[in-house]
This record gives sequence, C-alpha cells and structure tokens, in this order.
Amino acid sequence: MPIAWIPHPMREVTGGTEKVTVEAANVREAIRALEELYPSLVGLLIQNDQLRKGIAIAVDGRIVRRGLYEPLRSDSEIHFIPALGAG
Amino acid sequence: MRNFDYKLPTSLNELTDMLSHDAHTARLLAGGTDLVVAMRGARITPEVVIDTKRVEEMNELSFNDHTMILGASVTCRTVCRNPQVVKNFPALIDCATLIGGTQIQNRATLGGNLCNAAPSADTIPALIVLKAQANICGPHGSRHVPVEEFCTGPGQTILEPNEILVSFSIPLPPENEGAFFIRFIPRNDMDIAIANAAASIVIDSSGETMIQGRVAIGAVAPTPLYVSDVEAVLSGRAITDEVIAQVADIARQAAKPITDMRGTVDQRKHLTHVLVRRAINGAVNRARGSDR
Amino acid sequence: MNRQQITATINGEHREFLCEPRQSLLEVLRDELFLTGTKEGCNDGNCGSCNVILDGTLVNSCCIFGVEANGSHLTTVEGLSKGNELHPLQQTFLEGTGMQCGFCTPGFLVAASALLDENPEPTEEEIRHWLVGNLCRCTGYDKIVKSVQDAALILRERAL
Amino acid sequence: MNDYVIPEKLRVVGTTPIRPDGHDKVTGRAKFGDDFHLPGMLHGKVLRSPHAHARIKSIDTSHASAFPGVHAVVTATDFPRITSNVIDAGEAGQIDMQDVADNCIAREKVFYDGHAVAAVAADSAHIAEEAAHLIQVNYELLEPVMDVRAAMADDAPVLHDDFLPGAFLAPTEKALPNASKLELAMGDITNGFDEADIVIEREFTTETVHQGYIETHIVTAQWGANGMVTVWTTTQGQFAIRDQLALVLEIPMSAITVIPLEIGGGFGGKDSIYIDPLAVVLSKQSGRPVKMVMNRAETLRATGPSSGTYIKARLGVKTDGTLVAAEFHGAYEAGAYSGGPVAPGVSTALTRYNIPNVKVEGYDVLVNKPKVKPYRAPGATPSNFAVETMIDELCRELKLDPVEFRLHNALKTGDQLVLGFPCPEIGGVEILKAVRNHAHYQSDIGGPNRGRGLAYGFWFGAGLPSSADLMVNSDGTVQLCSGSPDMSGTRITLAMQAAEALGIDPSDVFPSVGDTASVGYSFQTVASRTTFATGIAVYQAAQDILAQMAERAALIWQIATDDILIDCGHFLNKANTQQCFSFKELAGKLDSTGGPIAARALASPEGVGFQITAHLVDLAVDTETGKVDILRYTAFQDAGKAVHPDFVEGQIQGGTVQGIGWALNEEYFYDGAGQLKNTSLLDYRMPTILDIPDIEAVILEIPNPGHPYGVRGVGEVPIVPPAAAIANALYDAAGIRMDTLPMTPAKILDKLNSVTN
Repeated sequence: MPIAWIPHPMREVTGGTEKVTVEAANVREAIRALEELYPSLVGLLIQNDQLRKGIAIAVDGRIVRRGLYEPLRSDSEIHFIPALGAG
Repeated sequence: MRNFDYKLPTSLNELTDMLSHDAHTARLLAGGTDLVVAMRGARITPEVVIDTKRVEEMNELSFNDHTMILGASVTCRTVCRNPQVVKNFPALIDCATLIGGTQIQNRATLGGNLCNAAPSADTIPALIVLKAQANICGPHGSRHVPVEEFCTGPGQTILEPNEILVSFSIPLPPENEGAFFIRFIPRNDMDIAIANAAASIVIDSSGETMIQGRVAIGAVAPTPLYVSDVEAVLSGRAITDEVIAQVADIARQAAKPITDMRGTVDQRKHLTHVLVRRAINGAVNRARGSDR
Repeated sequence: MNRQQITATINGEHREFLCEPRQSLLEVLRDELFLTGTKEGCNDGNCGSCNVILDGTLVNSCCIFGVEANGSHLTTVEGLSKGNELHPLQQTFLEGTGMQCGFCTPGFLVAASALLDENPEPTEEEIRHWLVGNLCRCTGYDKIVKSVQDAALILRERAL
Repeated sequence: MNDYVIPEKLRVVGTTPIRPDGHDKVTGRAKFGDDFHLPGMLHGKVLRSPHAHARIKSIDTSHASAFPGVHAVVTATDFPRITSNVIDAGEAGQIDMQDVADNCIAREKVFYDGHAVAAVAADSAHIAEEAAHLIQVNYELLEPVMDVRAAMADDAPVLHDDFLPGAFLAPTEKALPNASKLELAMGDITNGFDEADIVIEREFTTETVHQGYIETHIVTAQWGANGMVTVWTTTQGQFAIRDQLALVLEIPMSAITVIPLEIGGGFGGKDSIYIDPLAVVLSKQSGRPVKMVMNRAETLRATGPSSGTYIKARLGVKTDGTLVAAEFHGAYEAGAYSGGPVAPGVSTALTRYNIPNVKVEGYDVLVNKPKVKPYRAPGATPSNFAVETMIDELCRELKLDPVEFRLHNALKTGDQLVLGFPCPEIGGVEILKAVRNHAHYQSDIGGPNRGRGLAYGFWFGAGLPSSADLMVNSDGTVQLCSGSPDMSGTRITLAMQAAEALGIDPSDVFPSVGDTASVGYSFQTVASRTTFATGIAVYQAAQDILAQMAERAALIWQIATDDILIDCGHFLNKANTQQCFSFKELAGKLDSTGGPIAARALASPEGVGFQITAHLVDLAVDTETGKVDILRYTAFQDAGKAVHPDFVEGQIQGGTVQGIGWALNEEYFYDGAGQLKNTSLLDYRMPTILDIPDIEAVILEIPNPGHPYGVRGVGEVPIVPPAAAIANALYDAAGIRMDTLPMTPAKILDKLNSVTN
C-alpha cells in the first residue's frame, strides 16, 4: 500500500509519526485516509478542496503536476513539500 | 521633461547677450551628459537652453610659450587626443579618460565638469594641482579665478547668473614637474568616485627632493578641495614614504566627508590617505621621467 | 509647441523632421523616424544601448537633444549593413553567439564599429576599455569580446 | 514518468547552428517591447508613491485630467475590487490575485517607494509625465519596516491585516508578524550534532538585488470596440500575462490576446503583470491604443528585486570530514506581498551534500520593498553563500582539501533529499573530479594578496506545461511554433530538437513564438525549462508527425503502418528497403494522400534533471582599499546534454557574471524613510566588461533520463556559487571571512582592519 510521509512540522498532529501506510489510488484518497487517522491533519494540507497555498506534492521522487489527482501505485511514496517556484 | 527654447549662438558676444536676456531661466549646454540627465529628472528645469558648441572661444585648444588655453566646451575626447596635452598634462589625461565610457568622454567637457560642481568631479582636482585658472566672461567684462576658488558647494559656483566660464588657462609645467590623478571606485569604471586625489610635484635635479607640490582631493568635502597646507610640508623634503605619509595625513585631516550610499566617512578619510600617497608617488615618477 | 525643423544625414540618407527641443536624439530616432534599432536601456548615459555615431564620434543618443543633431551625419545600427550584406561585426556576433537576448546588441555593434574605424587592430584590453560604457546582462561579455576580435580580423583581411 | 532511451549518436543536438532570429537582432529589425507602434497610439505614465508605507487618504486627479493632451487618468477605483482569488500555478506554487492587482495599482495603502498610485494617458510621454505630477495624493504616513528581522519582531508594523502565516507552521506554533514559515527535516538533528566532533554556527546577511535586464518593462494595449483586448508586451510568459490580466480585470481569458514581442532580458523578473492592466484600462477609457514604458528608475523602484536575507546556519562534522548534521534558518524578504523565493532558497541550501540529520526552516517576510520576483535560481545564491563559506571554514579547520571534502560528502543518485524522496540521476561527483583534474585547480596562484576559492552549487529547475506545434510544408520544411518566449536562443535549441527527431536539417525548421490565440498554453520561460520541457513537447509533436507520415507512406505502398521503418529522416518499407521516401519526398506527397499534416503536443514533463555545478575563482585584493579584481574563473557544470554548446556556455558565463555582481557590488540602498536612493545603473552597480575576465565554462554531460536527448536545464545554477567562491577566495587571499553580501570594498576594508587590529 502507498506510504504518505508527514511533513515535519505537522508531526505534532501525528504524535511524531513520520510515515503512514494508506489505502489509496490517488493522493486525494491518501489524504482522506490520513484524515481518518488524524482529523486535524487535513486542514493543514487542504483548503477549499485544494492544496493549501505553498504546498506541492511529490510522488515517487517526482514533483507531480496532477496534485490531488495524481494516481498512486501500490508501492508509491507521497511527500508534501513546499512549492518551489522558479525564475 | 518640461519643454524649453533651444538657442545656438555662434559667438561669445551673441551668447553673452542671450544669457543676459534670460539669466535666471537659462542654462548653458556643452556636452549635455550631466544637464540632459538632470533636466530629465526635473532637478533642473530651465526655460531656455543655450548650446555653447558653436562658440569659438569656448572650443579653443591652443598653446603659447607658457600656457595652454583650453575652451570650456572642449570635450574630454579632444583633450585626450591632443599630443601636446598628452605630453604636458598626463594628469588631465588620467581624469579625462575616467569620466564615463567612451561615449561620455566623446561629449563631456572639462568646463561642464567644473560648472556642474559635483564634489566628486574627477577633473577638478587635477585642474587645481595644475594651477588652472578659470576665465570668466560677463556683461561687464572678464575675470580670472583659480579653479580651487570656483566651486562653493555641491552644484554651486561663483558664477553670477549672467556669467560664462569661457576657458581655462593652464601654465605649461617645467620639465621637473610631474602630476598624477587617481580615484577610487568599486567597479573598474563607470562609477562616481568614492574619493579622488591629484598631486603635482616639482623635484630637484637629484630626483630625490621635492621642491614644490600641490595636492587636491575630491568627494570628501562639499567641493573639491585644494589642500594648501601640504605645500609647506613638501617643500625641500626628501621623497620618502614617511614624508609622503605625512602629507597624506594632512590631506586626511582636511577631508570632511559625509556618509552616503557611495561611501562612509571613515572609508573616505582612509581612502584619501591611500590615494594621496599614490597620487604623489605617481607624480614623482612622472617628474622623474620614469612614467610620462 | 516649439517644434523645430531639423536636417541630418542619417545612414547616408538626407532626412528632414520636426522635433521638440526636449526630445532626445534617441526619442527622435525612435519615435519620429522609426529607427527603432537604437534602444533605450537607462536613459542617462550608463548602458550604451542607445549608441549612435554622430559626426564620426560614438555617443549616447539619450544624452543629446535632437536639435543638437541639426546638420550632422549620423550612423545607427540600421546603417551598419549594406542592404542585406551584414557588417563583419554583425556576422561575428551572429556566428560567435555574441548576444543572448539581443537588446544591448545594437549598442555594442555601433560602439565596436566606432572602435574598429579608429583602431583596426585593438587588443583585448583596448576592446574592453572602449566598450566599458555598454552594459550587457546576459552574456558575461566574453563572447562579445571574441566577436569584436573576429570582426577586426575579417576587416583587416579584407583591407589587404 | 517514462525514462527515455537516449540515442548514443545525435546528429543535430550538440552542434552550433546560427539562430534564425539572430539576423533581425544584429540589424536592429527585431521588435522588442518599445519597438512596436500603432497609429493613434497614446503614451501612458504612472504616478508612484514616494513613501514606503502610507495610507492613501485621497487622490485628486482633476488637474491632470484637465491638462492639455491628456486623454485618460486612472486610479485603483477604476479597477474591479476582486475578492481574494488564489490561482494554482502547479509546482510553481499559488498566486493570490488580489495581491497581484494591488501591486499593479495601490488601493488603500502603498507598500513601497515606487508603488503605482495613478496613471495617465496622453498624446506624448512627456505630456503624460507632466500631467501625472499634477495628481495630488494625500497620504497618511505609516512606519515602514525594511529589514526581515525587524519585520518579524513582536512590535513590528504590520503590513497586511489578513496575512496568513503559511502552510508549514506547526498547529500550536506561534506565528510571527509579517512572516510565513516552512520547515523541512530528516533524521534526528539533536543526535546528529551530538555525533559531530566540530560544530560551527554562523550568521549572514545579504542585500536586495535586481535582475537588471537592460530592456525595462513595456506594454502596448488596445481595447477593441467589441471588448476584445490585445496586448503587445515583452514578457517571459504571454499566457501568464493573459491569465493575470483576465483575473485582475475580471474579463474572460479568451477575450485577451497577448502577443509576445522580443524580450530584452528577464532572468525571472518579467514573469507577471505590472503596468499591463493600467495600459488596458487607459485604452478602454480613452478609446485609443496606449503604450506604457517604464524608465530605469521605475524598474528599479517597483519591479523585480530578489530578496535580501538573514541566515543563520549550523554545521556538524566529524574529524574525518563527514558531515553529520546541519541546521539552516533563512529569512527572505518577500517584499510588499507574500511569496518570495524562500522555499527554493532553503530547500537548496544543503542539497548537494548527503547529510543524514538536517533541519531547515524558512521565513517569507513582508517588508516595505517591491514584491520580490524570481531571479535566476531564486533564493539559492544567499543560502549557498552561507553554507559554502562555512564548508570552506570546516575544510581549513580540518586541513582537508576543499574538493576532497566535497567529494566525500557529495550527494549521489539515490541519496535521500531533504524534500524526503531520493535524488534522481546527478553528476556531482563527476563535476568535483573535473575540478580536481583541471589545470586551473593545479596552477599556482602567482602573487601576494591573491587567493583561490571553490564553491559547489545546486538547483532543482522545473518541468511545467509547454506546448509545441509542428506543421509540415509541402517542400519538406517544417514550421515550429511554441508558447515559450525566446530569451537567449531557445528558438534554435527547439528547432534543433525538432530536426533531430524528424531526421532533417535544422535549417529546414522555422521556429517561432506564438501568441495566446495561436498556440497551446505554455508556462513562462523560467526555471531553466524551455530547452528541456518545451523541447519534450517538440519531441512529442515530432513523434506524432513521424507517425502520421508513416501512415502516408504505408498508404502509398499499400502496406501496414507497422511495416514502415523510420530511420533518420527516411521512411522505408521494412520488407523492401528499396522502397524509401526521404522526409522531403514524402512531404511533397502529403497533399495528394489526404492533405497536410500538423501536430500539437502539450507536455508537462516531470523528469526534471537537477543542476549541479562547481565554481573556481582566483582573485587579488588591494589590501589598502578593499578592491577585488577577479583574475581567473572556471565554472564546471553538468548540462545533461548540451543541445547548442555555445549557448550553454553563454548561460554559464552570463549567470556567473550576475553572481559576481551580486557578490561584489550590487545592492539596493534605502534611506531611513524607505526611499530607494540608487535608482540608476550608475549606482546600481552591475558588472561592466572591465570587471570580468573570461569565464571558462567546462561542460560535463551526464544525461538526464527524463529527457529524450538527456537534456537538463542549464540557465539558473551558474548564479548560485559565485558569491561563496569569491568569499572563500578572499579568505585565501587575506584571511578574512565575509558574512555579508555584497562584499563591497568598504566591507572588505572593515574586515581587513578588524583582522589587523
């Protein structure tokens, strides 16, 4: 099952847990699964059904374009990272 | 930019008449490298601009037995390309080749540099140590003023509104005199001096003793500064690092700089010391004929 | 409005135009004559993008009033090539990638052509001193210097 | 997600053909922003705030409106008050459109010296400027805050009441005034430092700098009678301009066409709107096209800058030179509105070393300066300066060679990044070995007061959406249209990739940059992405073209398409290779076999190749004045595959020189009231041709599997290490450790004095 890594400052919500195995076919479902375990986590990641300002998603080592809708494989790893921007 | 009338006199008389007519609303235009920019920034808003480029007396560059006459509207380029200037006044070449890039030197004039009266003006310290005299013409005749007395504050000069800087008279230096100008800027070109210095030194036949000397410094006071106190210290002294440092000490004390975005008080005083030493060494080398 | 009639020879052509005294030569070239190859980068004589050759000398057209050019001979970047035949400098800047965005390029070309007119065999140091009033933010200058050197060589070979 | 099989031999990629847009650029014919004229065009000018922080109490435009020759005057009340509208720009982050709108024209408050307050359109720029100065604005002055640390203090003046403290703040953590936070970590920082034999902690400050493009911001807008808007402008992204205009003006995106003109430099600073909406509304009100040209002072006061910073960092190392722990705190100026380069700045601070225990925190801090914009590897130069000078200090402390130390700790493919995931293919080790083997590294320094410095730099780059259209002409030539403005030769690098893929000569591909009505959506030319990402779009479109042409060949020969072999611009019958069409021959038969063909690809590639580099510099310092002269400079960089090596070299040289300017002389000078004092290129001191030696570029090619030809972005990383390399060389030359940028002669002199005293 996919693994979601909890961003460092948000581990306050998970009691220090850094990664969670989730049953999910895409990132959105992964966040729903996290929500069941840690209800207060989702508000830190999502606002108005979108990723919060400043957050981007990496799946399996690539910063992905499809955000919440990015499909996951059974062995995928999800990281929530700062949106990097560029010049 | 506010609009204005443009006038192009062809003689000094015509220019004098025009200026008398509009004395308080007119500005003279030579190379324009300062004036055009100042007008664009609305720091100067003349109603009449009088172009001096066709006035013969202001564009003269000539030599007689003792003196060079340098018109106020002669460009840095013309100065730098004149073999007699190159031979007699290398310190003028030092500074005239430092004013802006090639494009600016092709327009900028020594007269404009003096009348603009910037504390950091690069040609003024050299003119001072070369004993240049400003030849001024007004409705009631002409007068002649040493360059060190010309500027009275940032952008301020002794010129009355109806007076014109026509030319400089600069005495030809004796064989045993050398002069040198140096400035400090953060880049290698295109900057306003944080500090600058010029020196002219007359040496004796041994090449080891200074007979006379003049030092002027810039960007360290409201006007370019002639450091008159050094003459007494220099005269008759052996050319040693100690003596030169002693002179530089006097210049440093004379410097009354301010702190602004280009430099601080401490930095400018320190640089004055360094630059005066280097200027004197450069002048001595030229007097010795080792770097003409 | 006190527009004045100005006559000048620009890139070999006789031109007459009206301009206000407050219009710079740069504005006149660009806005009245539509010679837009000459660029405005700083408008105060610090970047060289507006370089033209006025009566044989290299100048910043932003620091000159248009009325000052009355009766003059001017060369702008548009006057460097002969029809479709590029000036050697234009050729070497193109082949030697002496430009990136190309905005400062006309100024560099005009400035460099004034240099080569006066000094057909400039050293690298002479090239750098001559061009110090021209700013380029893209290239780091190296390829500009080499392009000027290459053009100087072509011109010298042609002169033989 | 696919990794490409990179061909061993490339025919076009790696050569140096002449750029097709070059002739127009050397003859003065190329149309840059200000070279575009429309009949009846008016000229607009902006009135800007002289105050850094003030409330606008009233604006009286009556005198300006009555001035002869004036056709329209606008203030913020002429623009829709949009509700906060956050748009998602993908991996580039999110943009708050209310902030964008307010930055274009101030509504209740002005937030920086130079903030636009009103605009005038008149018959000439001179008239517009005179009229703008007749507008009377009544301000209530507020206290400005100009420094990041002051802005985060408890008693700091607050810029925005509705400011959010950021996404990466722990739920119970107290938010700081004016600052949003992000945090990254891996391993255990406490244990990590316990393991270390030597721990050093240092503080750094860097000043605000500007991108310094020589062409300023220029726009011409025409409001059509049918409400359709056309905008001609100089920009890094025509679609970004269109989208932002639509959102700020609340008109449909489809009603706006943005036509990109040639761009005279951008470096990140021309990625968004400033005067654009003012020109549009002035045109609407006057019924005439309006051109607006920012002058240099406006450009410095109101656009661009990149953040000044405060940085505190701690490094822990074992005596064998193994880095075991690192902590990095970076506070970056955001300017007047949130959203500076803190995330990439702090994320790249340590990324090039494999350090097991890391904590990184960054603050995006509001100050009364222009809203910062990306600048070439945004945020990375200050963080690199801090960390690389500390690494140099550790090398000296441990008496370890700076190359060997970095080799020992270098990030390698598969090592975990501070972002959490493993590092993709990276050539850091190869880069460092190239330094070690280079003649420059082995040469004598040759004189007193001279020193040599090394710094190692990293940058992510980005993919993001790009489109490309290819159309085959009946004579076998190909039209290529992309949505990526060409800042430095990307027309040719895209044409070369099309030619490579199609098996034709690059001179047979005509590349152009499309407007928003004629080409598919493309993100800006930023993030070193055009040759990489738009290149992939071109490659994909080319594959489509080849497939379509194979179908035509199959039709002609009456065989299955699968039986067609495509080989280097030739279409062959696999069963009978005597049957063969060249690309040109087949192109001539398209009309008669079903009509012309074209292809469009929209790509958002994710296989971004990271950029890694090392810079080596020799310099001399005048110990009496603090003046630095750069004597020799060599930059080593992994290009993945250099599509056009001359332009790659140009990117390396140009970026390095910008970095040298940042290192030595470039900075914003604000006075105590928050007014910018150096508003010209005389006093904003960018390097001149006399300040710079030849920059030798050593290009390595460690292919990026995320691109069909192995390409990595190359444009940004060259600006990252110069400041640190120069600082390290200064230590080598004079024994002084610089902790601030720029390292001006005055600061160097101070350090020299403190060392001798």
